[in-house]
Amino acid sequence: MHGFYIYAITAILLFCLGLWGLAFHRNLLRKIVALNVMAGGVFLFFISIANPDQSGEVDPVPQAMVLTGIVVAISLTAFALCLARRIHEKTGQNELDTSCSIEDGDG
Amino acid sequence: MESLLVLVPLAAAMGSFLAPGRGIASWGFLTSLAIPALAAGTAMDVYQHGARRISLGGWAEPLGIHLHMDGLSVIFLIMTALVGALISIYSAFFFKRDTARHFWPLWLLMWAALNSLFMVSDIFNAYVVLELVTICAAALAVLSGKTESLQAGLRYLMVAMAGSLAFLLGVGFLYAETGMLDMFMLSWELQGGPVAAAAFGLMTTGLVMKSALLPFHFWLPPAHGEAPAPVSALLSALVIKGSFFLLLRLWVGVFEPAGITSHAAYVLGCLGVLAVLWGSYQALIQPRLKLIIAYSSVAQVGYLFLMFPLLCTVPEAPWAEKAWAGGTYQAISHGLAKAALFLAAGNLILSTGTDRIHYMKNIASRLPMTTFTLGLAGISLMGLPPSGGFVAKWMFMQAILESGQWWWAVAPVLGGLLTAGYVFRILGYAFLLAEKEPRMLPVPFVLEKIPLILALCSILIGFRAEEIIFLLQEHMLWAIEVEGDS
Amino acid sequence: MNLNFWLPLLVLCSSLFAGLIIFMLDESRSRLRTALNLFAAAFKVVAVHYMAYRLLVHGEMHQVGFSMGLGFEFLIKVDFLSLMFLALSSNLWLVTTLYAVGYLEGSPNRSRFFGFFSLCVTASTGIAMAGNLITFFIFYEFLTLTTYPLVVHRETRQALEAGRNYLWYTIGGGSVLFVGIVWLHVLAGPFNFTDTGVLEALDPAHYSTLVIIFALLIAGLGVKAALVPLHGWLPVAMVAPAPVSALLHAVAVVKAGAFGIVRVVFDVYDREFAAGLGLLEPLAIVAAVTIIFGSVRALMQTDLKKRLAYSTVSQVSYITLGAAILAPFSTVAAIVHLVHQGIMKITLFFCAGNIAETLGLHSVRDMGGVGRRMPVTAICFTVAAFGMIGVPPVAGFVSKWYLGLGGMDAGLEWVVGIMVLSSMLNAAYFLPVVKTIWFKHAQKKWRTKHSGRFEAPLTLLLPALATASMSLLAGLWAGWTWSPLGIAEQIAAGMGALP
Amino acid sequence: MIWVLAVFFPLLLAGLCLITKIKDRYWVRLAALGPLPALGLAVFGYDVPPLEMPGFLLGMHLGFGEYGRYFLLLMAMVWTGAGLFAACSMHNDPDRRSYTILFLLAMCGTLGLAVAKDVVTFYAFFSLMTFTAYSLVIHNDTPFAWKAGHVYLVMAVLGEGMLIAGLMISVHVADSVMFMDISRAVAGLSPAHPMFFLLFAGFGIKAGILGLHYWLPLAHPAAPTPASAGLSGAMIKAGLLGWLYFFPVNAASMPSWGAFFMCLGLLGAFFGVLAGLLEKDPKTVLAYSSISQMGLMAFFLGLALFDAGLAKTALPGILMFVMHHGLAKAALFIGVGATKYARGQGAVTFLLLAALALPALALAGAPFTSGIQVKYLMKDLAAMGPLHSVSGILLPLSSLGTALVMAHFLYRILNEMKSAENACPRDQSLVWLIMVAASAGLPFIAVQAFEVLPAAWQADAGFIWGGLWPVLLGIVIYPALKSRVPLRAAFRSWPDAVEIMERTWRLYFARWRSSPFCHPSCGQINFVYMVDRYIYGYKSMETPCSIEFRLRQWPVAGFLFVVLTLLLAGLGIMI
Repeated sequence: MHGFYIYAITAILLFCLGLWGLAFHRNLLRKIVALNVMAGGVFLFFISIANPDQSGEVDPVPQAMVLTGIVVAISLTAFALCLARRIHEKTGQNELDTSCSIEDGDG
Repeated sequence: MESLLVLVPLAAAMGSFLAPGRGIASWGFLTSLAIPALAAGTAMDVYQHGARRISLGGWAEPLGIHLHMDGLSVIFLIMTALVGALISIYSAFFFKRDTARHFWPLWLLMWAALNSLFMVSDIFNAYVVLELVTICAAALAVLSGKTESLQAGLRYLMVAMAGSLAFLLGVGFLYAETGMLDMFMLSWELQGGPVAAAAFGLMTTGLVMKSALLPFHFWLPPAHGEAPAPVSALLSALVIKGSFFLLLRLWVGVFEPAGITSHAAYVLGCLGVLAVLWGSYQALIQPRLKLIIAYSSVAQVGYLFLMFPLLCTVPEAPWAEKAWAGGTYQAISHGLAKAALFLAAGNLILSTGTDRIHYMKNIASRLPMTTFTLGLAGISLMGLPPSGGFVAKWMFMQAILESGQWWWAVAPVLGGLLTAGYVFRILGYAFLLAEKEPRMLPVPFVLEKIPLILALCSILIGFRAEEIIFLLQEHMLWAIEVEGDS
Repeated sequence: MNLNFWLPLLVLCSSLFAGLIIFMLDESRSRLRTALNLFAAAFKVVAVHYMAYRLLVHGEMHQVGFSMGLGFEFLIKVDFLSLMFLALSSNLWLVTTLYAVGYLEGSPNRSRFFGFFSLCVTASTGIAMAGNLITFFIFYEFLTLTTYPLVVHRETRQALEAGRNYLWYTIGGGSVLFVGIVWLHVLAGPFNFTDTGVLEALDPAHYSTLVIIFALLIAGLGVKAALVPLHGWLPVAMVAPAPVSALLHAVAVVKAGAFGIVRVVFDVYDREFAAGLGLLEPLAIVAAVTIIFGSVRALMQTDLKKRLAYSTVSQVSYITLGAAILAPFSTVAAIVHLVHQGIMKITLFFCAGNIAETLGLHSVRDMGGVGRRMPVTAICFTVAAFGMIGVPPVAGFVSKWYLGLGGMDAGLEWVVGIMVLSSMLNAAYFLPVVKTIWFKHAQKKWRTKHSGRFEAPLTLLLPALATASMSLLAGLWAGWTWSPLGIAEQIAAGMGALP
Repeated sequence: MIWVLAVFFPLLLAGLCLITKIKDRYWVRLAALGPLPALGLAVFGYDVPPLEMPGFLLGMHLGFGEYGRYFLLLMAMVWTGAGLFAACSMHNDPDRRSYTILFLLAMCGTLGLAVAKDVVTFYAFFSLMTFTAYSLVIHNDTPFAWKAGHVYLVMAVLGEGMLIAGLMISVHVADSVMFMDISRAVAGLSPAHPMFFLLFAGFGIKAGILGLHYWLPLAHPAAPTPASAGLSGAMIKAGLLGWLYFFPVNAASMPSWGAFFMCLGLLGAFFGVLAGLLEKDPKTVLAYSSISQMGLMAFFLGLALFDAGLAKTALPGILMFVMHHGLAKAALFIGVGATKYARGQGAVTFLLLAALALPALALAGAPFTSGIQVKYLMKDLAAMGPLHSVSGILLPLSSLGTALVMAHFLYRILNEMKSAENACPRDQSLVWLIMVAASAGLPFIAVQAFEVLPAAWQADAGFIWGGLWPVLLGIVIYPALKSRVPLRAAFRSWPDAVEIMERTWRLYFARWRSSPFCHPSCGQINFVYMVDRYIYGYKSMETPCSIEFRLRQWPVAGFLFVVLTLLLAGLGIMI
């Protein structure tokens, strides 16, 4: 039971860390990594609930889910990296543009 | 038949990916012929026999994948089929060769994912298909390859991914609490408590982010505004509805019976009202046509969230059926109308070569059909009779007044007014006489007709509300709980 | 499935289908379009009169209804009051179509114009025949939408501005009305205009809610009926072509609002009940304020059409005032003024349009000598203007007379004061126009486009002549059983007594 | 049918004149035919049954009633004369067509109101007369005519307003539109009932009662001669007729109103004399004389109203007065028109003056005229009525005043003739002489009609002297007055009420017109423009834009994510 909490709390901390990174890092690569940290946190949580009471029986369902989740996360990361590279190619920047989109009204 | 709904577009996606030749659009055509027929068949089935569950591959409850079919999913399926098919036909005439090569596999894959999302009964599978939808949608959004669209697409992707991860963490919490993933078993098993509440918060926020409800709407206007017209239509009409559908399922099916939602629903209601007002207001001041429509989506999504305080605060509320019907109707009619609007906007951009409404003068006499489409779709969005939007507004309004939570009425009333404001802002320029004859390209026949058909559909569903409401009321999610259990 | 079923549908569809076909017609096929228009209009007039004959003489009940699946019925039902509005709008549609054909001769986008024109009349026909509040609302909103393209028809910046104004106002009003209707529906369930005493049967605890609902309904309808302070769109909408103004002011829009108020007061709330709730007196006061305000504002206008617009603000509120006074005479006045105001105001707009079109004159000051150049138009204008002032034997007198008497019967003596004050203000802004037209001399050379045998194209002249004669005859033969007054008296005598 | 023909024949002629293309100069001549059916009806139709047309207006009732026949007779006679004169004098007028039409319409109005038996019909004809008369007033298109027309119109509209209010109240009180019921119902009303005030003023404007007479001395001279004859002979009597209908003359005593009428009437009588003496234009002199005479009629009416017992005798007197004054005044106006261009030379002048003098003498109450009949009757009644001591002095004085005004009038005419150049047209003179004859012949008919009247041709010396002395005195005094008393100088410093009112009105009106209240856009309440200012204003564009910008920042979004999650989870726990 004790171990479960360690894992679970670590998982949630990881999730929050990733979220923090996503929010506060401007560099795209860092953002993508932060997302992966979040994903890692979630997967860790799944792993932790597969065997909450440290007994011999391990629930296979969360593990299957983690496997699937990793696949999903990898593909998304790959795609995001692709996009980030294209943006870098086009603009030479590693950040997202956040300007106000309204130039003029028509009164 | 139900699995065909997923398999057909999936196969077509593969086909179009593997054979991206001259006839790539025929994959889309074939799918758009098949899916509406399949969806209609499923709908007839549900209409006559009630909701059903199907176990894929014969696996038993906890492990197998189940498809769940009730009135709600059927209605979303049909809406997706209709909108998807018409947009497919439009796209076949819209995209040039090289873009079509990317478009068709992505879109058909997304169609498959959407169809499965509407039938899914398992929250983890829901996560998977939702991610599938997301990745396809993000890829579609960057189809034009312009810098702005790339940035918008990436932002969308990251927000959606963060949302999905929150959802997934919530799934984990639920599984930790109950040890099961199936929504309908959860609805029996789940009790309140901190873990369930945390799962509730995470899942809701994740889905809210993906549905672009007010504070998280920032990714939507650029993503929808920069994409090519049919893609914007797909994103607005269908993709947002996917995550909203899931949210609705979870709230009504899982969290409401657990009694978690009764206070939190007000938060979503408030955000909905704010979204309606804010989105409409933003739409009112945007200079670009597609941004107007995109912000209009922000507003219309807000309407949908009014369902929650009406459905999930008081158990067994007598007005729940009306709110339920109203919200669903809003989702469908918005899907149809918004698709029509985006496609019509695509025509306008095609013809005038600009996205700025200042330059879209005198289109009323040059493109009367498109102007008419804008008007019709606008009517549905405004909720003027007789249209799908009106039915939604009527039902909503009744539920709101019956429930005594009259303050929600601000959204339909003021929102409708503001909607009229921006719709007629577009139409106003359409009627304005140009000082000098603007150069206008002709718009192909089909491209003009498809949005018109969509807009007409969004009007016409207002006339036959009876069947749809029957579908919703007689076969609502909770009506089959016993059957699902047995 | 007999004539009682088909006749209302025919009446409704005659203009609907005409409109849809006209949309599809090519711009250049003006002769076919005109023929179609006139045929549909004439057909409608005949159908309406046949229906009137069947209803009035044989007491046949015309009714069509089907369920919308939303807990209410889409009901079309013709009673006396419907008939009144129906006859007005169908007849005036015919003359206005004729007028519009002449007025828009050779201008662009006529297919669009006449298409929406027909749809607009369909909407007002639907409003007339609506059997319950929701059906009414559906047509009411339809009317809003179909008139917008007509208002912006000129495609200028002012036209656009006017259209925007019009829309914001009417859609806003529609939203408020919608809330009221839904609330009423929630409270009392679905009910039709002919069901009496539904609201009275409610739990008295709901009575305060009913007051709020009444305010919502009136505020919603008051936008179209141009009750002060909700009248702002009407003068701005003046930039529309003259036939559209005629339509807005006399046939459809403003009239629809006023008709709605009459319906709400008579058939939804029932006047005794409304009076018991203390609703009628505030309504009467609002109407009275509107009457005076509109007249005063009209006095300040130099543009003839603007003056007429404010005059409408004032005149239409007579209907509201009549509805808000609990006396048989004022009921008659409200109903009969629905018609009288229509035929008189449309005459004025036709004439103003004629003058503007033929001589290019808009300001009242420049209109000297018009009487000599265009005597028929000037005579029509004079007749209608005197009607507006309330000089017998033109129709307007009848309305005012009954309204004043009704006010006194109800113990509201101030109504007579309002009546007189308003008549004098009417005189103050109409008589100078009449004086200038007839007795002043032309100040400068006219920019005249027309050169023909008559003073103006016959299509412009005949409608004005027809409506002017109608307003004169409606006053002269007011005592006839089937005159507008006669029918209004029958309605007042047997309100809702019809099966 | 007879009624319709009699009343609407002028209308028919007007309609024909309007739509036919034949030379309009003939139509001017046909105008004289207008009143003939009415004349015939009034003379021969004493037993024609009243007409009821329920479909027409709000139910039209035509019939003689109590007073109708006399009024119809008078109006028809006056209009015949006016029409004949118009036929002779207007055929070269550039606007003769419209003049003819409006002349006929005004004629129709006066004829109709004389025989109307219900309120609505009465009012319809009354307003027809009122508004068409305006066009007659401004017909000459001179600045003076426009001014006169303006004053006339403003007062007429005010009058119509008060009238319609009063009529509505009366119908409400009586619950019937018939005059018969109304006169019965008003008898029971308190004299302070607002209806009386409204109707007094409404009809008073038309009747030119003192205080409401401003339009009269302007409008009558401004109009062309035939129209002046019609206005003065017929139209102002309509006001009196209205009073007769709506005050309970025969049915009840109303001392307060009676005394009020009497006082106001006497004041008006003297005011008219004084003001008339100050004027130069013969038509204006006549107009003031009309005010004076209407004052006397009001006095008469007041007597009848004061005491119902006197009414039986007073009513025929009033009717007689109406006819007497109408005919004489019409004859005088037509005379002015006929002699306007006449070159005065010797015998012709004398003859013309003599002919003019006849109706003038009648007005002054000379023996052997209708005037003396009225005067004697009035004197007898006044002696029985209240204030008999005062009125015993004032009535003869008013006769003297009338004589003076008439002398003044003849003097002014003489002056005019001196400066004239043309000969008097023969046909015009003929018409005029017919009118003079009608006026002179009135006593013979009148004695037949009203038995209370004394005969005009009595050989009784006292009777003759009673009529003669004011006239003689007037003739004697007038030259002295003219040369010795600088009347004009004495009264020039008196402010002219109309002038003052007009000046004040102009001042304030101009100020009002130029004030921001009168700008066409004042009071414009337009919510759309108000909302626009908020939506599209610079400030309101900035703030939302910056909010949107903030929301797009990742840290903000992350923060909101956490807040929403915690909020929802927290609320989820709270059950």
